[in-house]
Amino acid sequence: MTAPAAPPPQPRVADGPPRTAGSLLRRIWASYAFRRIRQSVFVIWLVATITFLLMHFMPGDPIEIMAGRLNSAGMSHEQAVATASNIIAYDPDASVWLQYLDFLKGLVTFDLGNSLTNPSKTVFEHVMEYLPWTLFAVGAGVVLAVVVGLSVGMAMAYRRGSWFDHAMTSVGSFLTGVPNYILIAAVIVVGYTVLGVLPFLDMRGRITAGVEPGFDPVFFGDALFHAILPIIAFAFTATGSFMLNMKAATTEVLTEDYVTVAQARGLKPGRISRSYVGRNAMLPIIPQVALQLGTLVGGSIVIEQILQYPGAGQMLIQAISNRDYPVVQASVIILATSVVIASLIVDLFLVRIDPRIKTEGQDA
Amino acid sequence: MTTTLDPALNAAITKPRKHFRESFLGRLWTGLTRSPAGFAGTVLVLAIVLFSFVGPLVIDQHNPTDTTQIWTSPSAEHWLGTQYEGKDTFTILVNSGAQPIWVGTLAALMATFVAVTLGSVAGYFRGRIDAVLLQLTDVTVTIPQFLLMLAVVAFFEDIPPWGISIVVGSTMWAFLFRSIRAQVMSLKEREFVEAARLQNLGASRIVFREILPNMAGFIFVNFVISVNQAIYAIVGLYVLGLMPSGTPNWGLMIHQSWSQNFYLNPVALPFVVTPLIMIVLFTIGLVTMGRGLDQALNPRLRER
Amino acid sequence: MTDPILSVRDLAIAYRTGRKESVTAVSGVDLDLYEGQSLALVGESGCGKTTLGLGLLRLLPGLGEITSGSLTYRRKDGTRADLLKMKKEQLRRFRWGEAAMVFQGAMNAFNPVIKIGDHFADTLRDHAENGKRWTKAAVEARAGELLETVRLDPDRVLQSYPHELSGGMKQRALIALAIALDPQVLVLDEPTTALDLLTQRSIVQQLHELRKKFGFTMVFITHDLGLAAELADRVATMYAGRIIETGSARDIFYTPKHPYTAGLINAVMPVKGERPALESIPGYPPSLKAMPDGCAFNPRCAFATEECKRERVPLELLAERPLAMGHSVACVHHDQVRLQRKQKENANV
Amino acid sequence: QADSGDGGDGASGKFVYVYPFDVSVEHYNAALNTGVLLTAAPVAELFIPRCAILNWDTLEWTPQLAESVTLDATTLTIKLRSGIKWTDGNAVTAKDVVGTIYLQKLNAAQGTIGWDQLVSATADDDTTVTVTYSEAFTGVEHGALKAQVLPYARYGEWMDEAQGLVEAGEVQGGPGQVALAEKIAAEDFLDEDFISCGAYKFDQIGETVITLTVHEDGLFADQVKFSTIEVQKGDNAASVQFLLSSAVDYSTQVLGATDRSTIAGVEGLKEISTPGYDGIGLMLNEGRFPEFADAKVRKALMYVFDTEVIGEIAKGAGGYYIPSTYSGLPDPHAEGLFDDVELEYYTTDHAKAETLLTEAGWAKESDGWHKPDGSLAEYTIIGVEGWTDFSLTGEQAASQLTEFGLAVSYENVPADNPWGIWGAGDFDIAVRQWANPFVPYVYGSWQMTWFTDNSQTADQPGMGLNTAEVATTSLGTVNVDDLYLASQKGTEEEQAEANKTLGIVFNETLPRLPLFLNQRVSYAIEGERVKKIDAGDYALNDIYFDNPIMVRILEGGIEPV
Amino acid sequence: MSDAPLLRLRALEQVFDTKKGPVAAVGGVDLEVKAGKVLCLVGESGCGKTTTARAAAGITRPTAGAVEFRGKSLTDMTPGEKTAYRRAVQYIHQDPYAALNPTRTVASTLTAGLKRHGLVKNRTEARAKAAELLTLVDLTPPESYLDSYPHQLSGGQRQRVNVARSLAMNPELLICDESTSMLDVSIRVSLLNTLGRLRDDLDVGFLFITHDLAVAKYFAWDGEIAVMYLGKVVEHGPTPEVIGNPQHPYTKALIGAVCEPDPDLARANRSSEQLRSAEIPSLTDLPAGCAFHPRCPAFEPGVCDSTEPALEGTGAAGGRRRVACHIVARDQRRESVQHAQSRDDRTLVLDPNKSPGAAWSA
Ligand SMILES: Nc1ncnc2c1ncn2[C@@H]1O[C@H](COP(=O)(O)OP(=O)(O)OP(=O)(O)O)[C@@H](O)[C@H]1O
Ligand SMILES: Nc1ncnc2c1ncn2[C@@H]1O[C@H](COP(=O)(O)OP(=O)(O)OP(=O)(O)O)[C@@H](O)[C@H]1O
Ligand SMILES: [Mg+2]
Ligand SMILES: [Mg+2]
Ligand code: NI
Repeated sequence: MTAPAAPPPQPRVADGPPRTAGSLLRRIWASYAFRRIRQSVFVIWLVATITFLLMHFMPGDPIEIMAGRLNSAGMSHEQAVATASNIIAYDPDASVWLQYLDFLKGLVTFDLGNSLTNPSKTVFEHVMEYLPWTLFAVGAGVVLAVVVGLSVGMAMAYRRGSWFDHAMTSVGSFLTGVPNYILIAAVIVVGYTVLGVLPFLDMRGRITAGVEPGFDPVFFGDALFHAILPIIAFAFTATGSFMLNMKAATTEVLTEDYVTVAQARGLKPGRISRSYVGRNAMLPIIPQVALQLGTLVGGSIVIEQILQYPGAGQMLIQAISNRDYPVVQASVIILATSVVIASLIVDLFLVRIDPRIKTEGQDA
Repeated sequence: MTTTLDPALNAAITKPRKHFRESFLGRLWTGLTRSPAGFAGTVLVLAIVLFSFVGPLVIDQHNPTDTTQIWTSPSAEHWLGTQYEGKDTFTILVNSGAQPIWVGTLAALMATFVAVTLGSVAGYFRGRIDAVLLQLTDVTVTIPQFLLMLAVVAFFEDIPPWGISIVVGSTMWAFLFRSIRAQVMSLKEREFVEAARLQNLGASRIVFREILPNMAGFIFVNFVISVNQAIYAIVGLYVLGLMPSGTPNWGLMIHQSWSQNFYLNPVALPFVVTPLIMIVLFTIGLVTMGRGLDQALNPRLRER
Repeated sequence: MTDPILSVRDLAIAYRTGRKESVTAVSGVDLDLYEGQSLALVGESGCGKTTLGLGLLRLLPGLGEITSGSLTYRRKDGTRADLLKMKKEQLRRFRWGEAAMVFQGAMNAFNPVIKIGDHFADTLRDHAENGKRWTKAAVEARAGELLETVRLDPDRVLQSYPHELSGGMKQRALIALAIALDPQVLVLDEPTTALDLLTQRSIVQQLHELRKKFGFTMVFITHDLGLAAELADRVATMYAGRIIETGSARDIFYTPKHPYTAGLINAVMPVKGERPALESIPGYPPSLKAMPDGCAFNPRCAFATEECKRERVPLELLAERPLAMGHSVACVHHDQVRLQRKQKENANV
Repeated sequence: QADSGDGGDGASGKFVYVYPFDVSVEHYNAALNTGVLLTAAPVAELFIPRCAILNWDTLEWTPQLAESVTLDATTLTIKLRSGIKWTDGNAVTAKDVVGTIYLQKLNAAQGTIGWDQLVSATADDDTTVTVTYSEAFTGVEHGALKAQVLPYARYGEWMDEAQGLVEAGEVQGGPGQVALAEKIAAEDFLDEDFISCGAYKFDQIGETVITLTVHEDGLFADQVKFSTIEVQKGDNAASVQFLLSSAVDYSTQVLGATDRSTIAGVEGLKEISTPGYDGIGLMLNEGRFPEFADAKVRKALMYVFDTEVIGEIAKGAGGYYIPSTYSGLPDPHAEGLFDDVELEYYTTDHAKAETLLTEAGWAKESDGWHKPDGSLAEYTIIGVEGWTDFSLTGEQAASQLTEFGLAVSYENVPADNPWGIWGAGDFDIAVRQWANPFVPYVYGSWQMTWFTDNSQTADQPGMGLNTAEVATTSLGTVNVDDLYLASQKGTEEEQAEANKTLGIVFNETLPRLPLFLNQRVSYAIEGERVKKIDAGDYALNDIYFDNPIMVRILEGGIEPV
Repeated sequence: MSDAPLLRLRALEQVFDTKKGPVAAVGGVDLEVKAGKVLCLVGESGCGKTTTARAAAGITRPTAGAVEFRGKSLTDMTPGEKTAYRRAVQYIHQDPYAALNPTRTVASTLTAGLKRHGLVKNRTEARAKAAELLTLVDLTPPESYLDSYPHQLSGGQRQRVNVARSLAMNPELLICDESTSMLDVSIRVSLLNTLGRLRDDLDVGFLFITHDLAVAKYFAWDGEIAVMYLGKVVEHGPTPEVIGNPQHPYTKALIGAVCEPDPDLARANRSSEQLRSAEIPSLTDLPAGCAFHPRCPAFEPGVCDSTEPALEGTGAAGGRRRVACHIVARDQRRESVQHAQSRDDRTLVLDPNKSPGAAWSA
């Protein structure tokens, strides 16, 4: 046995590739971003156009609708039409194409005009009267769902096969399966009609009589009181799917070698479940959270109808039945844009917490 | 190599070709019946389907308005009491299931069919069709489902039920399309597909005989889920009061309960709750059935 | 050197596969690990090597459990501990502090979302003696030292995410991490399988050096007999969940006594020298769910007799050697077993 | 709006009313006819008064802002009360009234009685307004007297512009009017206080509750007995809940039968029934189905219905009544008119229906009734989704016809645009109102019966009635268009004659199948905050258009406990 | 058996466009496979073995160079010839399970191609043929496998089914990409023996890819070995020559790194030479000159890092040996000049009992 020869000095690994290509990379990256943005804009345009066409091909124009309503509320037919056309700045005889061009111009200049039925407000002002309430409820619902869903989901994965897991899996699939509006309707029937413990009628609307909006706890408490049912309703489906997905993700992560290794390393259980299991299991959930936000806002229509919560969903349905074109278009565009932006934000956020994507992104 | 028939090989030739248990239907059947959950789900679904489709043939359809019988409590004669017109609530409930179920199933069938065909084509051939279809799904996904349905429903004022199926189906295909496409794309890269290509088996055979059977479980489970979702979309349209309503159905009952405040009135409880219960039961049935199927058909769970 | 550092008696491990079903992946294992020794666990895929390795550290996944047997361990301070009776916290301290494991497929041993440096920090902090606080600088110093011993550049590696390192670098970093708490026992489960030949070589080299430097006891799991020959003082062959032969490396490689071990060695292709005609063991390993009666190897065994089909013999000590190097085999026909190929008779002392 | 003083002599207590307002879309621009804060609600009488209110029983004017009103053929003289002030401190003067009248005149549709004939309005002095009309018409003064008077201080600029335009001959739809309308529509005054001159003024405007307090210089501020009027936001469901908990004193929400049974036991609940001046009937599309043009067929259908059951289902007990004349007129209007003629009275009589159909050439076969041309008669009745009484009526009517052997199904159309559907003639049979609560004169009913939803243009064929030539058995062919005109113009005798003829024509030809008449039911709770609530002399008033309870509050006839 | 090569790769190049830049996975490979002969391609992971094989099988189209089958370039083939080529050249994947459709039985997997190409007349015949194929790959009795699904078979059995499937096409050339590396040692030997029988009995040529030198040596003993490094063949020659007397430093390192299943030999080996660097250069950023020079123990500045060595014949083994190394080439020249002189101490000869490191550390 010969003495081992002194190993030749191991060359230290250089500090990554030379950075000279940096500006080029950045340019490529920029162009990738550009492509994404261009694609998103295209989608938004298409969505806007489809909405425009859908709305304009719906029978009845805003004047006719308002006139009909005034008519059945007491005005003579002629007077109703006159009143409606006094209020609504809409020319039913204008060509759809001219209107479309106008609309496109509005899109480009971010000025979609005023609400037809409420002409003193721009559509954005109009939408903003409602949207925040829905966003509040949906946001709180999703936060609730994330907190409950992720923790329960993780607990399920940890106790896979236990009665807790079985029970929660059933609950989860039940929540995901049954539409949230049915669930919340059932909650109301049981809580209000049968048991009489849920002050449902007081909970309708946004705030209670006499409470004035402002930055004070009374207002927030009251707003929360009114939003509780919507929040729960929005949380229902999301909680179920987060639970199940989190369980699946955690189960998968739990089989990953690095978790076994972490256990073998004798790390404290809390640390393992936090920075080894939790962090990795959450990665696939995050895009779903964004997706849920979009779906929930889109699906707020029925919930708000059932719960009598005057948010974006109610506004949208109102605007559609009034044929308030600008408002509908604006809402859809806002919705579409926020879905697109949400997915962008998720991408960025994922980069922050998943280092693997970052390098891919840079390479991309 | 010649194909002279070695007598020893005769034994091999005469062997049965395929066991029922190993066929897709067989696996479907075992999947549904083996696990208690899958079995229970299937029974539940079948029960509600029977209730809604056979029930109307069995029970007395004569259900007259009777102003002396408005909102009576459940009794031997009226199992679920009567409703606001004095009609028998149970009879109404029996008649209310068929439409949502068949319309939902039809919608899911159409969505699944479109998604599977387009998804396989897009995933397998990629290229321009894929780009176009993908963009289309982007758009479909971004437009709020209810807006689309609402506009179409308003446009065709008295839309027939199958028309609703089309509308609902067309809002649902996109998600399914994407997952099918993704699956096809990943399956396409699998080595057995490459092996089939190397044997020149032909694109259509590869897509439909090599790739799709591997997704059969996935497709079927998704179909079950789609039925569920389609029913909700339809019921949702009714709940919103956007549908021309003639035939009784669950959604209409819920709509009436809400728009006419029946839910405030304890006497009206059977009328208010039963459609909710039916929907919830049907969902539980479909979901557990789906889970049972998933376990039976998901290759990942099966391979072990 | 008479008191084994790790002593396994009649160990059985089962995996639950259904509500009431389970498969026994490892059964009746007796094994003594002596200080400073390096033991190779060899056998075909699925024979229970990993399961046994995990069992030694009580690291079995959720569905696996030790169904019988005993597992005792001699601590650094000389006291003996029953691993199966350890409480959670004790067990946690035992792991990595006393016995560390380098896993099969080290590619995934690191949490992809945290830096290598943080892995070191986590380990050091969670095993800190009472009151000791690992500051960032202290962690860096210690980790740097460890990485240097496996010839990695600490400055870069500590700041890297796992995916930024090559497979070999990751494997080395994991080995560095494994010795961070100066464990007595190191279990290595196929540490080089996924690596290239040249990388594999350099890791083997490094293991030799580390062992020389730190003197830990080593259990080396592999299906590659070459590696076993390279690294092991003692070899244990596993078949269908049992250890069927143990002995010094030379005993096993030059005079295997179990037909399966012999078959395995017969099937190994040497690179150097002439091309021998190789023979495979006929048939396939049994499924855990359908174990043959008697000796599990009997359906594939050329020497199998009725007796083999009926009864399974326990490990029997053959050659009287120092306690740590005894040669035992579980086969009644061990005296008939010969290597087909003439194996370097000159070396066969 | 700081001072919420105690108002008139010893005004105290609170009167709570419930109304479904939505402040997020409402504005404070009273010159716009819709969407103004509460101005379309019955409670508007309390803060934004008119010159006079009509007593529907006597058809006489009860002066409000006016001290007196006199109509002398074509000259209307309005004498305003003095001493009444706007909430901004200005006195209410003739200028305000005149300006309001011009704004209304300009924006009124052409062909509207009362505005078309209006020639000028002048302020003779601070309290006297003279309105001149070109022609004498029944109810010509209605528009001017019932306009909600707006403050010149705020709307003066538009008023003047409107006056200028009217004087220049501009009419609704002309360029000047459109420009002005747009200008008006673009203003919401949300940043400013609402200026009113009623007994009450806005105190707090919240999302769900609006409170009014006594406006001391306002009209009748000295008479009213409540210091606060509270308007709770609430739809039907909320009204039920409020009533159940005695949280409101008065609700004009139309509640369904279920709701009514829910609240029946509430202590102190009082149902105030007033005639609705309208009813629900069926509209047959003659344009689509020529067989409907045969009066025998219409009569036959009418004999099929059990209108009691339909009314019971659709409206519940107390919510409807069966017309006694089937003349097309709501009963209070028909009183005495048909004393000397025998009108056909339609009660359920299937035998008669069969005879009539057979006479019309129809035949009953195993699958149902076949039309004279041999084809099976199949129809769909449409109601409106969410308009509960409509849909229930339609459903009942369809099932009764089906029971009779006609293949009739029922369907709801979405509520967003039923007018479009009716106007376009896109139906077989539609549930629709008949008679008219909005115009308290007889001719209003004829308008509804023959002309509304019957545009007779190519793209809006409506019901397809040919009103120029209506064939009757007793009167031969009559021209309903001419008769309708005569019912509004001319001497009282001429009008009465025309109305009588039209009533007979209606009874014989049934241009609508009148099923029942609405009874307006509103709900009050006595004893909680309010001593006693009753409509007094105004029992026949419509609750929406000249709400009796509001008039009584202004008169001081309703007081706190 | 004719001398004309069955398959010839001519200056085969495959460059992938990736986001990091072009990746020259294969940079000019010249190789040929003869009927009934084995060409074994060995090398480290990522050196381009699979890429070469896939180009040879016609799965991918090379970016430069040509794949010739029986002297005809793939790009010049008529559709008919192409079909014939597809049938004659079969590819066997590494992962025996992934290459089988989990939803099809063995019989249906085996007969799909037969039916499609009209090689059988009816079902019975197809089944008979399938049974015959299974016998050919030692899966007997065939009837116990015909109706099995892949998940019911063990790894070795699955790989045999894969082989049987390719045999169904009556192939002349089998391309095996690491086809045995997923299998256990004992099973590996038996499969290799089966393949060897096919080679000898059916005269099938093999392009056999492995990273395991022992397997290469065992299977290609009568054939040739080509050693690849970073997309290039660095050494090529008859198997016994290359294994027994490697010339290129890379080949030497590879052989030196093998762990022999022999404890004594292993002990002797322990102090073997270290490469200068453990890191394999990235394909996107190949070093100038000889791609191996940053790791090469025989590296000479100014020579190895300036020009790329060509794959030249060394004259040994009847001219069938080729090596791409400046140093070897130089020594060769020197040797031919100083014919009678003793060997330069830099000459690299491997004594099986002596660690190569000992030689190099001089
Ligand atoms: N979680 C599990 N559930 C059920 N069976 C398992 C599980 N893990 C392993 N097994 C089974 O236990 C047996 C032993 O597995 P183990 O991983 O210990 O084998 P191994 O010798 O390490 O194989 P390899 O060489 O492939 O790593 C195998 O038959 C395997 O199928
Ligand atoms: N489609 C592709 N696009 C980009 N790069 C590729 C592609 N396929 C292979 N490569 C790259 O080409 C190089 C050679 O790959 P190849 O798979 O041929 O190596 P190999 O020798 O077969 O390796 P292994 O032993 O790991 O199978 C690798 O660096 C790989 O990353
Ligand atoms: Mg293992
Ligand atoms: Mg490869
Ligand atoms: Ni290997």
